[in-house]
Amino acid sequence: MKVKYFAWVRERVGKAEETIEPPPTVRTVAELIAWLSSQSETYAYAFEKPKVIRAAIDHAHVKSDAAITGAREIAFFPPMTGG
Amino acid sequence: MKVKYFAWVRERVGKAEETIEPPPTVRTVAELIAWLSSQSETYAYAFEKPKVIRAAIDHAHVKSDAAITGAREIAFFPPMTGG
Amino acid sequence: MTPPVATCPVTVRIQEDDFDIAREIALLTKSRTDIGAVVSFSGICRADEDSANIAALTLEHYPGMAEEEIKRHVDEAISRWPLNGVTAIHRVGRFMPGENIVLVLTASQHRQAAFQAAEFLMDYLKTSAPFWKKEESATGTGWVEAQARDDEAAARWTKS
Amino acid sequence: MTPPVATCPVTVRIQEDDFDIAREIALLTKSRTDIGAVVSFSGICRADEDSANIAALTLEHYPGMAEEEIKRHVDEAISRWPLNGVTAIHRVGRFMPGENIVLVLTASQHRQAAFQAAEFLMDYLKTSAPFWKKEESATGTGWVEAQARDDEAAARWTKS
Repeated sequence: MKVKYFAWVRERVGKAEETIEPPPTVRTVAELIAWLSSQSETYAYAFEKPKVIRAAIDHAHVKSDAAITGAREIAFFPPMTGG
Repeated sequence: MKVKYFAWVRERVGKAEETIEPPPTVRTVAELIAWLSSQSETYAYAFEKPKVIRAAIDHAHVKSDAAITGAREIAFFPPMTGG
Repeated sequence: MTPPVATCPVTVRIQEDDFDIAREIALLTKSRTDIGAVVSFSGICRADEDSANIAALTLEHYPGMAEEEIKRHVDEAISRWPLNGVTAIHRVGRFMPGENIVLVLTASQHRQAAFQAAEFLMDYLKTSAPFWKKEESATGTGWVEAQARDDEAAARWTKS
Repeated sequence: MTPPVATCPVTVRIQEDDFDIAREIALLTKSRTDIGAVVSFSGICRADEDSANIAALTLEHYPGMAEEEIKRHVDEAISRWPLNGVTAIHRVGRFMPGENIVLVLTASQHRQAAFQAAEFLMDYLKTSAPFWKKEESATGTGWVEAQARDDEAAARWTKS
């Protein structure tokens, strides 16, 4: 699945998007954040405060317990500050 | 004192303004309306529903019990419908 | 330390000519960098006022008092909200459906103040500023009656 | 007799270029006589965001999702209020103090619907549309933090 990062999450991860293949035991957004954080110090730093991170699946806001099954695109970003 | 009329009050009175000299017993806006109404059928018709009529003394909205003493200009008009 | 007092230029005009919203906003905001929000309200002559088919609308006002009454409410708005500029323009004369009638502009650092002040001013323009509308329709000509809902809208700003 | 369904054209754009409020209002209202009220909100880059002295602001967005998220809230606004037109334009890129950032226009028969829909849309643009601001100031560069007051403003529209 494709993962996108925005704002300071993007800066901390060091890239705007990538394609990942998490193991099938990773079923929710929270589990995906935990799995990414276990992969390297870079991800651990980007996701060090998981409660602050917002997520969207296929362009719709989701909560951290949302299932990632079938997602084409998952995005991680800080709270929005537009307008 | 100068009296001004607006909207349908003006149309009913048949003039936009005039100078009147009510007797000294006429002390309030309500008394002025009653006195004018006693002067002719034209005024009686214009003020037939005194509760609907709004008044201003020297450009400030007033209630019907407001004193008219010292007023330079008194205006009568229906409820406002601008904006 | 007390914050610096923001300058709040006020423009109140009653005129027959149309207004230019872009020009009025530019006058309010140009060479300023303390304004974060500008709300504009434009009131337009509608064809279907209360289901009657309006051919034209004539607006009469009380010269002198109209300007003073609007300015009083602008001052009240400035005392209630941190505003950086207010413009209120009310046209008088005869209007066809689609024509502009009234413009209120409010500028502030933050959007809530700008929105609330604009609503407050419009509610008072409707119920307290000495203007009267006369409608011309297929069924004749008549003065527009004041709406209870406008009095209710104005009443919600009364301090208890 | 059911009232005729008002057409409500919707424009949602994300762009680097500035917008022209007068042009956008004209597009929304031209050759229509059923609109009585147009509210516009423009959000402008301020120099004094939270007391730091802003030299410039960079706005980043999530292409695709940003448009969809705004459209979802416009649809929600249309379902809540009798609107005759909505325009929402959000700029992205780098802005200097005084420059326009966002425009929301709402048109309706009556002013309350136009005011409320514009406030609703701005509250959701602030808290829900995927845009992020980065500030450049004398003390450095940093991402703007979300404001609790914006979440509270958006929460008041939640149906209970």
